[in-house]
Amino acid sequence: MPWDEGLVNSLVYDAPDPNEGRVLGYAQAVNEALSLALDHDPAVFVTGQGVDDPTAMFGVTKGLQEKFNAGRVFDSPLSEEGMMGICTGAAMHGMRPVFMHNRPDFILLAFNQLVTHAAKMHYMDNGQTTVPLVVWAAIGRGWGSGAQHSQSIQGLLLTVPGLKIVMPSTPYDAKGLMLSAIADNNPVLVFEHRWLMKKEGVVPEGMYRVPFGKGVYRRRGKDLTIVGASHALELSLQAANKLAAEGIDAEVIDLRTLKPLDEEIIAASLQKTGRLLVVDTGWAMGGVCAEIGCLAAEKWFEHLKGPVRRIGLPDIPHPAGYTLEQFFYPDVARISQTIREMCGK
Amino acid sequence: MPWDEGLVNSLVYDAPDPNEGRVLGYAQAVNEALSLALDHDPAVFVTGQGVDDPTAMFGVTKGLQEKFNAGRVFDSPLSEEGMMGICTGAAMHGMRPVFMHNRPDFILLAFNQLVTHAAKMHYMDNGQTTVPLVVWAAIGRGWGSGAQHSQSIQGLLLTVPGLKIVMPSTPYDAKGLMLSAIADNNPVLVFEHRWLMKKEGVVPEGMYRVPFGKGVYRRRGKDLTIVGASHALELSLQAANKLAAEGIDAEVIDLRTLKPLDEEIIAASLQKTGRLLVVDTGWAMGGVCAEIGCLAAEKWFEHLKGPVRRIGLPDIPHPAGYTLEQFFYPDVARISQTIREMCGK
Amino acid sequence: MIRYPYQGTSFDDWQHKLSSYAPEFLLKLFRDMLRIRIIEEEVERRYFQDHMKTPIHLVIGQEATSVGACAAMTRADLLYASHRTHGNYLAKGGDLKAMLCEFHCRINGCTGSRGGSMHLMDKSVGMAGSSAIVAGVVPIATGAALAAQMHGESYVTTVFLGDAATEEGAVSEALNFAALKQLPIVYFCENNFYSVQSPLVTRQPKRELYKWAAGYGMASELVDGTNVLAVYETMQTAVARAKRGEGPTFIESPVYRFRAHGGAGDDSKTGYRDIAEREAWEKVCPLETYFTFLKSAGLIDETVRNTMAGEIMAETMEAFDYALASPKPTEADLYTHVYAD
Amino acid sequence: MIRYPYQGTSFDDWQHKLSSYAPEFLLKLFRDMLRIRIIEEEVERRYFQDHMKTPIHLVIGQEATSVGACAAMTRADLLYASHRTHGNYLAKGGDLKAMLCEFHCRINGCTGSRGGSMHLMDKSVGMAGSSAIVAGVVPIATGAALAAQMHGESYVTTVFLGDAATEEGAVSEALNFAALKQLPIVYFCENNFYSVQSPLVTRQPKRELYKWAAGYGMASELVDGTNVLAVYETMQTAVARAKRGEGPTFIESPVYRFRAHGGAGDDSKTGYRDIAEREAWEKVCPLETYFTFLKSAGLIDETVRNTMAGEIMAETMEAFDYALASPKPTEADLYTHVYAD
Ligand SMILES: Cc1ncc(C[n+]2csc(CCOP(=O)(O)OP(=O)(O)O)c2C)c(N)n1
Ligand SMILES: Cc1ncc(C[n+]2csc(CCOP(=O)(O)OP(=O)(O)O)c2C)c(N)n1
Ligand SMILES: [Mg+2]
Ligand SMILES: [Mg+2]
Repeated sequence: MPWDEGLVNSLVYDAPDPNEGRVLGYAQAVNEALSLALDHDPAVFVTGQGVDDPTAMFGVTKGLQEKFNAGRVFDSPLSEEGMMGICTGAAMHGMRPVFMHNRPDFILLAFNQLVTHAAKMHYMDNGQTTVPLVVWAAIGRGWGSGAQHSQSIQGLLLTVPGLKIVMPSTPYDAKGLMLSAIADNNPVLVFEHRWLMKKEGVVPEGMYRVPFGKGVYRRRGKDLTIVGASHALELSLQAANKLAAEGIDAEVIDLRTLKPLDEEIIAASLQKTGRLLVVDTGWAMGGVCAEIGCLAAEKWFEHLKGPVRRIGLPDIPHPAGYTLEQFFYPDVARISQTIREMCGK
Repeated sequence: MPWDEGLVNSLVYDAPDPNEGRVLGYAQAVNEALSLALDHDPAVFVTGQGVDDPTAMFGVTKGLQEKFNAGRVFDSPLSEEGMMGICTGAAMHGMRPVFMHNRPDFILLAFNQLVTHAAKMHYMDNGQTTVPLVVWAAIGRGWGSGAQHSQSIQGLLLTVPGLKIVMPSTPYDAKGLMLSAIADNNPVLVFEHRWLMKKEGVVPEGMYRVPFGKGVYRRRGKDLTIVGASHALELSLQAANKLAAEGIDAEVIDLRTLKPLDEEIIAASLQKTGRLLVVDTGWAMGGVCAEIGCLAAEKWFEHLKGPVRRIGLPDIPHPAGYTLEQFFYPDVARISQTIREMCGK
Repeated sequence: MIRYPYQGTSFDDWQHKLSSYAPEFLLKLFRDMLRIRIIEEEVERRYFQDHMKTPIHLVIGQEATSVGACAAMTRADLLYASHRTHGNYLAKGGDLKAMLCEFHCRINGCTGSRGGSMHLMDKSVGMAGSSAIVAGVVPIATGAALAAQMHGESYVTTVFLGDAATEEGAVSEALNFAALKQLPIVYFCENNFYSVQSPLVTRQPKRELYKWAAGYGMASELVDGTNVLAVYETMQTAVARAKRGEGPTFIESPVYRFRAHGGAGDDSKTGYRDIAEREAWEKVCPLETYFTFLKSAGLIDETVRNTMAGEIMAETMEAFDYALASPKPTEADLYTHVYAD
Repeated sequence: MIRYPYQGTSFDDWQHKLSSYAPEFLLKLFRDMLRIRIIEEEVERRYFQDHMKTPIHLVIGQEATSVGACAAMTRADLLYASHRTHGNYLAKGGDLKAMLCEFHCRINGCTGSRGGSMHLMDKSVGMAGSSAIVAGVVPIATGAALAAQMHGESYVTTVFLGDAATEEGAVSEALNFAALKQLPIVYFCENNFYSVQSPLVTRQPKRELYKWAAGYGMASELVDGTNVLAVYETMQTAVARAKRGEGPTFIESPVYRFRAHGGAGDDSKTGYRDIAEREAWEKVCPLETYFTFLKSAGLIDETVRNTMAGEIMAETMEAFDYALASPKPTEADLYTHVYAD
């Protein structure tokens, strides 16, 4: 079995209610989005290492080359920086590339093109060109992914103007946000999480777009506000649901996109709860948690009833072995414990 | 005149008091540190594009090749990623490289080697090797440096474990922190600021080290705490000194190093003032300001009397023309205005 | 010591080719080079007045490459430039006023004062862009060529790069991809032997650049960058190859910059290169050798040249006046185009 | 369809060279290859038991390159590996127990469970490191060679890389620098024609890799990666060149992996490569062709081989038992070595 497939298969999520609509896996939802976008607009193309191979980016690109031909869905050389520039150039000249990576770690090779070119072109050109580029990657975790295959890089990129950052948590969002990303005229980073790839959910057929900058309540509550995205939010939601039995009523907000950030939904919730827990899949220091925690101190200070807390990764590289990973990654138990502390229980 | 030389020459700083010791320019102070380090340890070498040319990295590497020969002070090909890896490898095998860049922007080309290799080697190897590597760059500003030659990247790197980040404000610190950086057994980023290069200060001769993780008070006060480093701190200090005349008594803390961060000095000051202004040369969103602002909300919430404020750059790429730059960069007047607001004046 | 001697043969043996060109074309090449030279010299002369607060990288001495290359391209073809943009921009048909407004940081600069001299860009004439990051546009230009291929459009993309740019891994990655996909692109490498003040010898092993590029499985040529006709012909072949769908070409073109890497004046006296080296190359100045060549064929004389120069000077002065009188951006201008709608 | 046929001549015409080698040496090469094969097969067999939670990249079929290369190196010489580390680690003298402990995520793994299979490292035997980032160690190894040159030390650094690694710009940058400085390094490129499931044809233009490398102005060789003696001899020349201070060598070595890119078993049935291709290469299995070669020279027979296999199997079993009985890290172990003192 390739790599962490067994592990991802073994994860258990709440089953969706099939009465609410068609149930689809997360990877299939992204696959459907790509397929619709390719069908809808001849300018869209998909590239990345192995997008046309049998494993097909965790299944996300399965069947696309057969359906849309090798001109529009094609393998890429191992040249992350070069290909990021090539996709940027193609985007500046009428194409809408989707550039896919197995891991966000590989995007670090392309920071010059991403940060200093793609993100800035439209501004530097005074609006003459646009860069409708989607950069996709799946955050790794577990099974020895280790320090070089597990990095969440949204915390490095949040500070960069010109970029948008998308981190879906559900199959519904994964599809709708991907369709929005491809339709967007700016460079958009879509970070999925390996552990969500087989999660199932209700996903409408056909085109729909989930707007950027609009968070969503995953749980309503009054005792504290938990905000985050992707797998970190999923874990927090599980913790929050469990804690209801202990009389803790948490509000859980899925931000969906980190840039643009839905400040309003956080502000509204904080006004009610006065307590903020920020969660992220990346390092807690200096990243997404820091930005949102700082916003609270800056803009919503008057609502705060107690210190802000953040749950991300410790300031340590990711270890490889599961024997160390268990101490490294926050889990539902640790998130629960933090919530209890925040609520004085 | 090369590029922004005229502009940098025209900047005015408070003159140091020559009775306090030998007065030296900032660039000369770094030069002296490099010279001492090269002299002191045969493992030290200096490389980077043009380190041996007549302009000598703003003068920072002037005369070093003549003094220590072309084997130890040598020009580099235009290969930032490759050279970062080469310096990392050399550091793992007994050398202490100082890898210099005209601009931090160029380090973005080397993020894979810096973030995914240099920063993690020691951890991944379980301590078998160390990476005593210094990466130096001068932040640009003004005279058309623009979006691709003015970036402050400390905000992108703060989140990365394994790195240290140094941002001196004075000639004294520039020398002492450089000597500490070279002596350190970890990858250390030293970010200077182009506008400080000709600032003068009292600089002792010979070897001395300014420790990492120890901030310093540049001004004592009781009304609010201003923290930051490098040129942003310099501007804030100018603002604070002016505002004394208006009866505002600001405490100004120069962090010197952002990673490790001197949390104690900030906490102690906040306990007194209850008000925090964080300043940085980078974008305000998601970077250094965010981390420190979040820390306040997380660890020092009880001390806070009002919202935290941050002054960095707006969420916009750097424009090139001075005609736009004047609106883009915070200046003493804008910093003063923020301070007044925070103090209710 | 002359480290990098001129190794070409200038216009020797080119006489017999003259008849295959229309005289107007030959004169236009001269005029285009002269125009760049005059404009650059005027930019240089005024640089110390401090109205142009932008880093400049003059192309004085390197006019033949821009002019020869652009003569082989149509307006629909795309040109990408490095930081050394001025010659590329003017040769591609860029608007002089828009360029000078950009240098003067005015709102009607070709990129509204956002890009400055290192980021000249004008979509309407196929000046596709440039980057202040060495080699930054090389992959981007390759992407433009990919777009042409995917759209079935016939434009060819040419990207200028310096000798030092070839040291960047991204260039290697771009060449690999272009050769793999047989993209309609020309990599035009101006080898002026220096990167800022660093000579080739401190940066690259001994080997010929155009042979290195051939290792990527693409057509690769060496052409004398002081000979505008040679550049033109080599480019024509490359552009035609691209238009036929036969893939990319790498062109190495030895040239010499007569001025400092950046800013006004020459800096050879600082010692990184021998003044004698510059002087030796000035003897094969692309403008003067071509003038002599045309003159010996009876196609031009000093009077014609002076008339041209006068016209160009008038145009230049008018453009400077225009730039100086142009409005500066307001604060509101800072905030537009951060994101596209 | 066989896309990438074997193009070598195996051990044809090698008979006459046998006399120049000590029989013990020849048998040691065989034993080292056999050892890697047996250990890899045992790792593979046990992979589904789920005790080794680490991504593995088996070298079954590629044993001759590791063994031949390391035979030409001393313990003081350094070896850097890609993600495909096992053969490199074992051939360089790495500790089998430490390797299996690492696979089992135990504290006494060679990197204490921090690195896993893709980051095997053991300073004491000159296994200098590896990276899970393709081409990641290529510049780093080049830096190790620079350190040797600067220190005046005589060790040679060899870095293994795959065919796909050559697409990374950083490799181009490293080759340029190594050739510029004439560094004592060998770039050993195992060309197994695939990157995960992507064939060369979708990633690189048609041209020979070793000729491309020659474009950097360095010695460059092509050697049959199924022939352990050929690998050894080519490496010997390269190592000697480096030790003489005559600079780097690039070696392209065509090989074939008999298993999937990662994990256990072959995945050819998924269709990205033809099973017939693998089968064709299995006919020139580096282990079996060498066995036949030695046997025909009367240097080995099945009995000797079986004895060897038995010893190796016993060693392997003991090492697995050791790993399974080894302690796991505790929480405190997570926090050490983030920074060096
Ligand atoms: C990635 C990067 N590294 C360094 C620089 C600084 N720099 C600006 S221009 C230049 C010289 C480039 O030389 P070359 O490519 O030969 O072009 P030339 O200036 O000779 O035309 C350098 C090193 C930069 N702008 N970008
Ligand atoms: C920079 C980077 N990009 C992509 C990957 C994913 N990846 C891991 S191994 C591999 C294949 C590399 O092929 P090659 O270099 O030929 O070595 P081989 O596996 O064939 O031995 C890829 C693409 C990676 N680890 N690093
Ligand atoms: Mg040059
Ligand atoms: Mg391979």
